Amino acid sequence: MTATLAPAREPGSPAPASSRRLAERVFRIREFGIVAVLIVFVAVTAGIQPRFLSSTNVQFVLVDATIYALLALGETLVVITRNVDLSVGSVLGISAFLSARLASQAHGLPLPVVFLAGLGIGLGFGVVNGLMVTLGRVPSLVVTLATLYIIRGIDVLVVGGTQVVPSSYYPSFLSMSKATLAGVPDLAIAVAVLVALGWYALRTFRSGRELYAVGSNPDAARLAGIPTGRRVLFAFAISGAIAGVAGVLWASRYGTVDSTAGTSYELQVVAAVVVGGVAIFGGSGSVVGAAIGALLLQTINSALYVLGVSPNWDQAIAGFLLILAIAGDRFILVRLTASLRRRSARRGA
Amino acid sequence: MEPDDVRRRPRPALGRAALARPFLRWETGLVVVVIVVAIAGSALSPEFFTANNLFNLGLNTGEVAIMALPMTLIIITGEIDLSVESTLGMSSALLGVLWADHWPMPAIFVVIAVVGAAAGAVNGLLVTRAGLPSLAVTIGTLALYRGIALILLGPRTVASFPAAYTNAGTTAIPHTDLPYSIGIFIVAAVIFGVVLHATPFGRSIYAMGDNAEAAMFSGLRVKRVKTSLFVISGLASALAGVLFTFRLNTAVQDNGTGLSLDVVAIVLLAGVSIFGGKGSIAGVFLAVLAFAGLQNALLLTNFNQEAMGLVTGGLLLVSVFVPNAAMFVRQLRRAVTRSAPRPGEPALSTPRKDT
Amino acid sequence: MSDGPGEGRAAGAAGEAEDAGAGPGAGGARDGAIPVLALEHVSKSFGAVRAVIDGSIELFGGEAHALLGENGAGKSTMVKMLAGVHQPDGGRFLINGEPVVLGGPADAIDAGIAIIYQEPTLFPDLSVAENIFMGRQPLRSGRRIDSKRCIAAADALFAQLGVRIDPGRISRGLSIADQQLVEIAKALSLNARVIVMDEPTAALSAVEVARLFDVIRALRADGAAVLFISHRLEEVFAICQSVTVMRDGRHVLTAPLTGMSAAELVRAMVGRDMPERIPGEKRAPGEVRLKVERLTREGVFTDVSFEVRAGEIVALSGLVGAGRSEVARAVFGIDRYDAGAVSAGGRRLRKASPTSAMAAGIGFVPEDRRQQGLVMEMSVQQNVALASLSTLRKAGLIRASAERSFASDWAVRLSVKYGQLTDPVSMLSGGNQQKVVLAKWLGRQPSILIVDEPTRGIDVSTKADVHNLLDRLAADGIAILMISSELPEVLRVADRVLVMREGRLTAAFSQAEASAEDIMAAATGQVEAQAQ
Amino acid sequence: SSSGSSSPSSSSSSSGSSGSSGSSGSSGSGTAKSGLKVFVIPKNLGNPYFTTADSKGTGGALAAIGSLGDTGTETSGTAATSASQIPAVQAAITKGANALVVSATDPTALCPTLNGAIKRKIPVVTYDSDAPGCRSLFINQASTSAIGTSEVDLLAKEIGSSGDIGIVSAAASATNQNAWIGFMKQELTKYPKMKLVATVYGNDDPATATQVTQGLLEQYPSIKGIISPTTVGILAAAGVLDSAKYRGKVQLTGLGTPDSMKKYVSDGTVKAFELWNPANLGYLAGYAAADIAGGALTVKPGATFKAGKLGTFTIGADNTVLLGPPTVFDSANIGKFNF
Ligand SMILES: Nc1ncnc2c1ncn2[C@@H]1O[C@H](COP(=O)(O)OP(=O)(O)OP(=O)(O)O)[C@@H](O)[C@H]1O
Ligand SMILES: Nc1ncnc2c1ncn2[C@@H]1O[C@H](COP(=O)(O)OP(=O)(O)OP(=O)(O)O)[C@@H](O)[C@H]1O
Ligand SMILES: [Mg+2]
Ligand SMILES: [Mg+2]
Repeated sequence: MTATLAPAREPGSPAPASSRRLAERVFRIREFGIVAVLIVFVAVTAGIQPRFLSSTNVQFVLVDATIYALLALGETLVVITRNVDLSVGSVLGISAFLSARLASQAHGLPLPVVFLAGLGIGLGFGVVNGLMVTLGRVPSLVVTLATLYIIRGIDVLVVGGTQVVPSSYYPSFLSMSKATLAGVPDLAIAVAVLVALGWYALRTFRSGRELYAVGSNPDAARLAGIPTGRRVLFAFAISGAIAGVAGVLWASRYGTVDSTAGTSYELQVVAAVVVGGVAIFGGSGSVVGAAIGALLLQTINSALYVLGVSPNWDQAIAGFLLILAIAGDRFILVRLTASLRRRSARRGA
Repeated sequence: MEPDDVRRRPRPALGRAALARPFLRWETGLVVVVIVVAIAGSALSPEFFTANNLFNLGLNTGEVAIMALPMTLIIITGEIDLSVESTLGMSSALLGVLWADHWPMPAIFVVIAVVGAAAGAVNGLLVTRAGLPSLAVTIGTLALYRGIALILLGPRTVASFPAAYTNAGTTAIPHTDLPYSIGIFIVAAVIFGVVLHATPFGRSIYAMGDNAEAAMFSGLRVKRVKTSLFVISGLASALAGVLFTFRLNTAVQDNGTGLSLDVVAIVLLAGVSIFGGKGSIAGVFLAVLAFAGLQNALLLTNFNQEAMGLVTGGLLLVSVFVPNAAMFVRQLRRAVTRSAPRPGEPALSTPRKDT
Repeated sequence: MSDGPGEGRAAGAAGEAEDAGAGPGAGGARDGAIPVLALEHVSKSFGAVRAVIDGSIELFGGEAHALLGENGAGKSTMVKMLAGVHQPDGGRFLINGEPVVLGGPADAIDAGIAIIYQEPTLFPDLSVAENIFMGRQPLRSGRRIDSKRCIAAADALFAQLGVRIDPGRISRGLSIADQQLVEIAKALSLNARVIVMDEPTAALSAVEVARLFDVIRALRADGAAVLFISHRLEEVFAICQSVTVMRDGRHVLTAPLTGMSAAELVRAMVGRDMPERIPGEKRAPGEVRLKVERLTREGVFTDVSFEVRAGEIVALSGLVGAGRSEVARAVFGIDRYDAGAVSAGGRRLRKASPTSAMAAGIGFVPEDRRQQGLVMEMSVQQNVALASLSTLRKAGLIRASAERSFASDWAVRLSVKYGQLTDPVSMLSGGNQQKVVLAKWLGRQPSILIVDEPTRGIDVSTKADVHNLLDRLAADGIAILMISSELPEVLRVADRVLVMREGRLTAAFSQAEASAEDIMAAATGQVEAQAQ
Repeated sequence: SSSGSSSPSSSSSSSGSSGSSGSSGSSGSGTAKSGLKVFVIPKNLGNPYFTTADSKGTGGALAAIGSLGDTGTETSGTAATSASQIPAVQAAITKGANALVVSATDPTALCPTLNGAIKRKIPVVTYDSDAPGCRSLFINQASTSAIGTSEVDLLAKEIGSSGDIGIVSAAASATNQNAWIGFMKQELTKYPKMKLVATVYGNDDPATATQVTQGLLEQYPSIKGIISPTTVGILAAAGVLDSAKYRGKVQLTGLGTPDSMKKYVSDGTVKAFELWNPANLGYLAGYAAADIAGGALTVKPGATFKAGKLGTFTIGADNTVLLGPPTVFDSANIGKFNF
């Protein structure tokens, strides 16, 4: 099920270097595929409704997408290790509420402190998830399905049927998600930088590569002396911390926070990660792909609203497009593999 | 090879298969959980063991229980179906629309069965023929099928179902205290149990869950079996949709929202491995009892219903942790002591420095 | 290797033995030298299974030491104790004479112990180079991985092994042999003082084996200690200086190899004499059972045509990666083919349908038993019965008693060693797992049997059993297509030998005219022998 | 007390008012049975609107029930669906409820269960969302037509009775919302230059409501005004309009709580909106339920009763009690309210 290229060895291949370059090119196309889908989709939408590309709308879409892209970044780390974190929506919810309450009750507080609070809350839950998965040897889907319910339960008890409303914050808390730099939301820039850093780290540091190794073959990773438990724990901790930060952004973005914030985000995030080409059974994929996947899904949502598609239809269309995106990605991959095999055959002959 | 070549080394008996042992332990654990829930329920509320309450308990659980059966088989093959709640919603919407259009009930049932099977087939074919991960596919159809329900029904509510049918949704099977949905579940559980545990079809489900490639190399029809399981899941969800609609006497587009994860939670509680290859129908039966009993008992107390998730999640965690508790403690202790140098150990085996 | 290219090897073996006699570590006494690595009277149990009861082994620098034993004797378990994967239940682990405790594989790596496990342990999604250097990648400034140096180093290792594998490709889809070679490269890259090789040659053909031996000699010259496990005794004589034999989890003997005969070793391993080959009464081959016509899968194999007759054993020989397994997979319907046709018993088979192949009486023992042959979590009994369930049912239900007697019957016939029929097959040793796969297919009583590397990882006496079994099956009129990378096996068993090179059939020999030289020549492309 | 132009009661069915008609009725709480169990079952738990309506601290339903010496319990499901509400109703009956106070998620679905309660002589008082035909009494927060018409009138005043307008509703299937929107469309016929271009659904989820409002504005740049008859929707819409691009150019009104909207009223994003007092609604429902269960009140059109701090109410036709006209909040009065 893992969509990976396995170019056949070319009998009598000229030099390994050239086939390597070919393989590299294909891998790059892998992310290009998602980008292409995104571009086509934006072009079609803008063709029908040019205001889709208006600066306000682009800003709105980018800000909405950053929250998902951020969650997808953390989720990717976990999925790469052959695990899954279904608790991100609940963690986002409780962090959103607590940080919102902080921002509305302690007006003198500098913004970074609010972020640290959100990050700390998320980190705590992430570590708990990670410990149960690594030390308890319980499948992560089970653990995080349980903590999805439990953290939401805690949230509900903490919130107690109240809500935090925009009127109560100090103004910079709300305006932070609206600030822009050269027309691009500050948040989008910050998240793009984070994603780029994550991408670079996963490629260039041993511990990053070891995350892939753990997901690709956990037993082999153990035999290779990789501290698998620590790596998995790390992935969960980061995923939790990121969900915590995303909660702060969520509160700033939408203003009103009650106990339902972030409900069912987990499936959206997993979908974004898969659309972004991250293998759901671990070992391959990139955070850039996942972030673009998140952007694509948000763009689809937003486009349907902007196009004024009947609210009776938009969910079906969104679901259909999601399947189309996954299937299209797979189709391109299969075709590429086949053509590579044929090409090597012709060259070998 | 001659018989005298036989050199079976005698070994101490291992008792029953090591494979079967964790199952037995799991199910014994579930029996204990069910008993504890029953005792706690009756201690917390004298109404717990009244026929009326047990009937309500069953009534509110029937649809989820029915959907849990095919979900069990699907998870044993290593796949998952998150779209069941939307198939339920789609079936409910179809029932409402067609009934409002004055179709005869039997014709409606046929259409619903066909659509349910088709919904499952779409999932199955995307997974087996297109080779897409089921988790992703069924997140997509979760939205798609709910969307179709919305297209069919829009904001409408259809309610005027004939009393003969809605009564079946809210009354007991004659001469029993069982709601119809639970009756259906019990019969289906027996059938699923026999199929899973005693037929070649069931055996192939376990085989492909553990090693799909080896199953294919053994001539098992992996794709066909998986597709058929998704179809069965679609059919069961459609049936659950009909029962749901008649029970509430309402067809609205959001019927059943949020049930998929409940179904998955029950199946996992039953000890079915999310990685495939392990699980039993008896476990599912017990898990349904535990899950429903606990929810009902809490409803009868003044427990804050909002925090129900705490209990659902907690039950899931406890059930997976109790068998592992000893190991967890050992691991934890080891992780703690590892940071300190172990006494009497040569320098050679110092922990590897990480990057 | 008994003859053919084995001659050269036999000469080499003699030379080695002489080396050994003169070498510092040779001989039983070893003159009080301290072993770099030693296990003393170790034991290891898994639940009720006592895998190693009393094992001892000593490794010396500059020496290649063989560990021999039947399937299930406990060799791999010893290896895993050396690797830090398992902690011994009892006994001592000594490094340079000092007792140590290894907390895990990382500790073993730090202690300078490199392991090639019996089953490849690769990361399928990562590049070959990363597989080799995982956790130890060369770094540049800022602790960043230097991927250029990583690839270059991998290239150098492959050059040393004389193989051509692209270090930049991902390792998913590597053939078993290539996986094994990557494992060898990985172990070499550690520059370890001790290298443990658990059946490294099981999947390799003669050319790669020869290169590997060159490498082992170089390692020895550098003073490394090598532990070498193999079921091919001729290899042991060719490369090792001393030997330890285990039987049923116990140490039997440790001795220098000089002056030992193969028969003595076998006796030590099995406690009796090696079974003779019972020459089956050869009958004239019957009607054509399997007919493959111009089969082509683009980029993998081209224009492959051959026939297998009833009562005939046809061997498909060639170098690793020649595409033999791919042909077998296409015939059995696992893979699609682009052109050509397959018919069995006169009926044309549907493309990509194992069920259709099975219905036509084909059985297929695949090369990778863990991935393709077995369902590891299932019991021995369930694995044996897996392909025959349709014959074991009554009224749609599996009859437990029929399944049990079916499985025990076949397990006995193939002398599978197991605790209980209900034990998971993962508890069996590698060779016994292979027998379970054989039992699974023989249980279907096929009229055509395709066996891909049927004796990979099988011990000498069992191998002889398997060869006798194949003879007897052929005598019973079954058509057999055997893929094997082991030339002696091919020469010993086959009635006809087909040779593949780079996806094409390049030669065909009858048993009479087949010689190791000719087969190797056709496999490597030195001559283009004409097909018959 | 209200400024603004709401037309208090155009519906004829209900005649209750919060005045003090000092009438008869058997309102003495001391004389009737007390110590009864009254269950308050909102659409769902964790919903701030219902938390205000039900809580003791806000002076809602539980406060009223407690003041009569009875035991009030709030219970429901966590999702606003009948499938999650019905088990709570069943459990309340099983636990021996003497009266039920219910806001029906879906009347048709709930009716069989509620009728079961009535059959057992358990009075059912609905509030916020009615279940016609299967309740004893309905406490109507405001007349449906009044809400619909008054919001259109409010917006018309703000945009000079001309221009395109949109509606940000809750769920597409919400009965309340659809009824109000129906009356809005009717009222719009009085303003020929105002055109309703689209109704979008935010599902009472802040994120969705924000996104659909954005989509609405991008799709129809000509929009001059938005009505959002839901407290979640109006907040989200205000958040979107809270930017230099839209402030003052697109007007927003609807139903909102004064506490949550203070920021937007003071910065000029929103001029005026309205709402009844949810705590008073809950208080009245709780009070009536306890009274009926205690035998202090017999439900029949024309009967009057005194509901503690709220004064006297009269049961109208169809056994309905109207809470009173909604309050319109603007910059002048919003500081005085605290809910
Ligand atoms: N993890 C395990 N759990 C239970 N039993 C095991 C386990 N590993 C090995 N065994 C058992 O221990 C015995 C020794 O196995 P081992 O793998 O060491 O044999 P071996 O000598 O390497 O055989 P082969 O030549 O077939 O590889 C076998 O009977 C095997 O079934
Ligand atoms: N799934 C795959 N994807 C891509 N290439 C593959 C795949 N499987 C095998 N190959 C390549 O195809 C070629 C033929 O492999 P195959 O295993 O058929 O060779 P073989 O002659 O059977 O060798 P062996 O001795 O290992 O069995 C090899 O170069 C191998 O790397
Ligand atoms: Mg072994
Ligand atoms: Mg092969």
